[in-house]
Amino acid sequence: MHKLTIMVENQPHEVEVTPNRTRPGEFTLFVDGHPLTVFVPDFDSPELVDWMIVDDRPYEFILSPDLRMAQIYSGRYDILVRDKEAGSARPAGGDGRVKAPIPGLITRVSVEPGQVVDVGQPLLVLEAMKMENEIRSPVRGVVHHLAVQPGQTVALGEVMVEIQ
Amino acid sequence: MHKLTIMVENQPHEVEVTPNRTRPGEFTLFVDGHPLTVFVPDFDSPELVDWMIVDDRPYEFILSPDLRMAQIYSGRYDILVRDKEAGSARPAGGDGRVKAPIPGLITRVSVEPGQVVDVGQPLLVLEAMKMENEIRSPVRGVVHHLAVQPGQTVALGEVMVEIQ
Amino acid sequence: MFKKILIANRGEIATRIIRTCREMGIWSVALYTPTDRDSLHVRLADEAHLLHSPNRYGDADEVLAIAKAVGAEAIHPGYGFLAEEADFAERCAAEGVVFIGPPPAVIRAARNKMEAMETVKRAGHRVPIYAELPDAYADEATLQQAAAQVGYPLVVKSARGGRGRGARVVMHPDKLAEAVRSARREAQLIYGDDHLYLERAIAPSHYLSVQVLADVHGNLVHLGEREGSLLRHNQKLIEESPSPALNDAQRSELWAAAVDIARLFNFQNTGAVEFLVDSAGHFFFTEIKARIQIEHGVSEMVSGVDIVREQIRIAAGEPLSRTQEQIRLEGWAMHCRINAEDPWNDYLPSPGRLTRFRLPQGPDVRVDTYGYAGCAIPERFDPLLANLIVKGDDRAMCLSRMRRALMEFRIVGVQTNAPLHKQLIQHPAFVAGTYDTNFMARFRFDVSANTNEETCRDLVAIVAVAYLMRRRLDRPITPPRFLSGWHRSARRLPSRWA
Amino acid sequence: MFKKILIANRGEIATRIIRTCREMGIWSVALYTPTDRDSLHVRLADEAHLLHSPNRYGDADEVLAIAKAVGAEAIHPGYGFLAEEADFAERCAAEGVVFIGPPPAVIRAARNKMEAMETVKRAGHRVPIYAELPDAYADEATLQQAAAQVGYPLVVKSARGGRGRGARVVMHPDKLAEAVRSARREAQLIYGDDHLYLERAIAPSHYLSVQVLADVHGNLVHLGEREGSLLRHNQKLIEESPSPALNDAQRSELWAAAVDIARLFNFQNTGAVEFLVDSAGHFFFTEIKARIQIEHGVSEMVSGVDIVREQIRIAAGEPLSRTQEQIRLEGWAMHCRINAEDPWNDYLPSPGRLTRFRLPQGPDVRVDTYGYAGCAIPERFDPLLANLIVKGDDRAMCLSRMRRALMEFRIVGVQTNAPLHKQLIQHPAFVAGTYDTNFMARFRFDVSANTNEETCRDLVAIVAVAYLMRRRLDRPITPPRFLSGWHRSARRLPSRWA
Repeated sequence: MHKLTIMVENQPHEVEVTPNRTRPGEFTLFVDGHPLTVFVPDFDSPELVDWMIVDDRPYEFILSPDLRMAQIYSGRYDILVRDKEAGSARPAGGDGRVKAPIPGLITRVSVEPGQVVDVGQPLLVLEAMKMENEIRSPVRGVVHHLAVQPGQTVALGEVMVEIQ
Repeated sequence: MHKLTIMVENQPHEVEVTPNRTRPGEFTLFVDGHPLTVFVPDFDSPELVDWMIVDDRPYEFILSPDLRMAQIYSGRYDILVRDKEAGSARPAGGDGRVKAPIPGLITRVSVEPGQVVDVGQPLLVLEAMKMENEIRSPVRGVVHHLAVQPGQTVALGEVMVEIQ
Repeated sequence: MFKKILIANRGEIATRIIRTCREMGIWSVALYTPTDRDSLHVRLADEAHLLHSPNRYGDADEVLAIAKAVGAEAIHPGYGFLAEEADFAERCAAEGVVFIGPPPAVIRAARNKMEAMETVKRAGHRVPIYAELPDAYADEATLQQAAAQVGYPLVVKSARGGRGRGARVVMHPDKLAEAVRSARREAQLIYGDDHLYLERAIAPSHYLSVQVLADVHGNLVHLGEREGSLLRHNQKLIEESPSPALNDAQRSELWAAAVDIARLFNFQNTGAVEFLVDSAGHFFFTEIKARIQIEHGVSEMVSGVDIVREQIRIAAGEPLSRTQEQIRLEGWAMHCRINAEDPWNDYLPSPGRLTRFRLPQGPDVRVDTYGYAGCAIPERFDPLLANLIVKGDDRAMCLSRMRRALMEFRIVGVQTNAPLHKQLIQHPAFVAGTYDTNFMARFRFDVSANTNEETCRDLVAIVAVAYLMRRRLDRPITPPRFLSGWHRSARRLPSRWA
Repeated sequence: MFKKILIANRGEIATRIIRTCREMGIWSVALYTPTDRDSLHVRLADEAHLLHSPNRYGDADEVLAIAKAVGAEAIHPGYGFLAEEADFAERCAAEGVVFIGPPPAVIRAARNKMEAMETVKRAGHRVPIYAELPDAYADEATLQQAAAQVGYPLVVKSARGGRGRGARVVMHPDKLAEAVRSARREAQLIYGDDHLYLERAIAPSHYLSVQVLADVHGNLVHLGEREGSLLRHNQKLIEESPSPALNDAQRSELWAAAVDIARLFNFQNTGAVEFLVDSAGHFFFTEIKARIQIEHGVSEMVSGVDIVREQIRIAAGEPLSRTQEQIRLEGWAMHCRINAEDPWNDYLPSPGRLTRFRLPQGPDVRVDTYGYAGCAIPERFDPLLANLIVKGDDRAMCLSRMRRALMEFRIVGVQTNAPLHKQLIQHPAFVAGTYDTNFMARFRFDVSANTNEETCRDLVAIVAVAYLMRRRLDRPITPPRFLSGWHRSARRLPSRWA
């Protein structure tokens, strides 16, 4: 089970999510205590996911890459996701070292040592295969060490930033 | 310059291609001695390429993955590409060893040692990231050594087949 | 008016019905099976419910249970599945849900083929000569006696069957018994009813349908005729309205007959009165279809009437929105049934994912489809992917518009029969409007490609460049630049924890 | 008839013209600039030529040179660029290429605003009071003298300008000189001509245009009026036909005036006679547009006439295909101009790549656009992405159809003003048809989202699942499963040579 706080137009909503193992793409949630079932029809092709069915109500949506904006037919919404796990305790598999997910060239560094960064905040841009990949912070914390600078190439798995 | 023989509906056509450096996506060709200019509008996004402009004539097309079939408005055509470089002399960078382009699982092997294979002929299927990747022969030759069998996993760069 | 309608169907007809519901301010409830979850009707509906029954959209129990559970006041059955099922219409009435279609008695009368022909014959209209087979298991003598009433050549037909399905043509008495046996087996299989009858075979030159609308207040109108003589495996490929085969006198006669026949059945809601035309130009009533048809868009374009809207209004007890005098049939409309099937490969179904799907646009071009770019097309019994319908001032303009629309319609990911339609509509007999039901028997899809010199050279150039670009792309992973809903111009990857 | 037409334009109007050319069996020659190479008109054309001039589609020399080189017999200028350029039309004639539009003399007469008003006034039609400024550099006394003829409030206008552009409203004599100076600068900048005139300001309640068609044989017809009173920054957002502001008597009067005025100009080809309506309900002729307009589809839908087809026929010397009596104006049509601009962000242009682009379908819905899924939308001066046009039996049906079409139109990758249109067409004054030109001044786009409880909860659930799926996707390379034209269900990778 995963607990999140999601702000919609500055109103907080408490969410608990349990993946449903009986049907792929089906999730059981409690939103502010209300049970909801979400079905993701394109669960097997995540890059196609632009709609979901919530309690038998289909929604086509547009979500910004940083999950700060959501658009559905009834309007455009300011969103903020707070992951209680990621934000408080250390995630199970991590140690705060942000490693290069692909070999490439650092084209931009957006943070400085000592800076406080939020979940989802851009840290740097890693160019690889002619594409700019924005690397964002998966946790809230302080930039403890900055191992790279613009113009530098990094190998796969190389530590670029450490956040504590 | 690159020389190819391309069969269209069993009729051979001789092609010489010179990439044009002045405009990205522009190619100068001679087809059976006739000069033609081909412009690839989506040259920067190769995965989007589904049309080209040949001497100011736009064509939307569908090409089969193995380049054996082409469909344009005027019909569907049987195609065969023979790369004179790849087919005769050894290509500059190669030595006939077909290596795994991704780590994965061999799910099917379509050839046997001693078998003559043509350019583009399927050799085996390598499943990786939930996708089946058909590995085809880049040259015409004889299967000299078959290093893998179905069910076996291979590492990146591991030699799977040798063709001579 | 209803607040909520459940649509007991899938694909393009479900999307078609949802559109009209939405325009009428009615909440639409869609159903879907697991394999249909990509269909546009699921995305467009206000509610979408998963079906669990193996009978899919045809499971009366499940459909009614959902309708009751969600509070739907009416059910639109579309075509096929629960359309033309009198029992289902009756159950709906019993459970207080409005069935959008003719009343059960009308459906029964329409589906009882022999009784229907008898009624129509008695009213003075021409019907084929037929004879009942009171017992499908009758002995040879009884069979031959019935056949003698009809005469050879004859057709063995299912009493419940639609045009053609389950039918057997018999040219000679020797073959009768075997034809009856196999027709019986097939009728039992398809319709669950092995009741048969014999009908004198008429060599048809044309199949014509007249679209009718009738409300509960006794108003009944027609929307002109449709020509549907281009069939492949009993499926109409192209329809047009008006029919190029009729002169004005014949047309008036046909319309009058259709309205008269619909009245004989006390017809309500929408349907089509169907005729065949023999080589002498005589109309024979064959049946009355008690449901909306795939090709209804052709009649909508020439009449300007939204047939689904009328269906819903009629079911809600409202009067027809136009009188016969207010309906002006103008222009010429044509419908091409675009199937996901491969004309180069025996018309085998062509499932896959639509990677590109660009609809033709411009004046008087309409496409009704459940497909969209990114949608998976599963292998299904019915390969109908899209209804392409165009209208022009006259037949020539309509034809040139259809040709243009077919050129412009871009479908990548599955093979369709659009190339077949391109050849059909450019065939001299089709262009002249002189085609008849024998046309398809003589027509051969030309699998050979146009190999004029310039086209071939251009194609060679394209293939050469594509080949070289693929060589350039020869790397393990193709960059995933496009179409991820998550990204816009750049990927944003959260970093990984080691 | 022509065999080959060059289209000296881009975007949706170029695709629109190509479609009609193709239906008429005419070879279409498209032009494109490097940034427009993704536009659908390039893909659809029979030939496509790259423009090198910095003047883009407005470079008379390059356009004519290409037309001559490819053997085009006629040039369709669309709107803007070389449309309404009498010099260009004259050069075409001199070079033996047919200009598809009014003759040069008509274009000149139409563009000379004061002369046009004088002509129309002399024929007894109402025009605004105006006075020439013989010398734009006139001294204060001369200016005030001219202003006194007209009276305050007045508008300083460019003699060559279109409605609104370069105009300055002056409420008081004190402000006249400065207004003239700035209007002159702007007129010079926009039109290359600083000739000005003064016009008595009429508080307009409505802008109406009457579409006319005229052939070279003296036949002239109208296709009814369009209401275009919803403007933002001088750009019409929504148009409809007929106008909800007219009664039958006013409508007849307006049509008769438009036809009479078009005849005064010896009008040929297509154009629009434009009027403003004051608060007392009087029509004032303002100008005659000597070209096809973006919103022509509205008139096409109510009249059933393909205006581009008529344009081409007229240019080829053929007669109009219908007389006034044969033109029946039926139903109610509406046009929403879908711009790639962000209503939440000051309507800034929103360039990007269309990752999803699913057109609305169904009866009487038409979209003309140069976009398609995968197409890059560059940042341009004119953000017009698509013309969405629908028709219904009456205004209520038309409105509900437009609302449905806007809900169904799915555009991802750029932001559009579709949400603005959704709000506009549901505004009580718009629904009632009582809106006027002041409507947009009072209207505010509601940036706040619908926060009813169910919607918010559902949205929270969607975002939560999306967040978790992204976490699942936290891997270096997203699998490139979709949309590569090279692949179907499986990638096929040629092996690499080490």
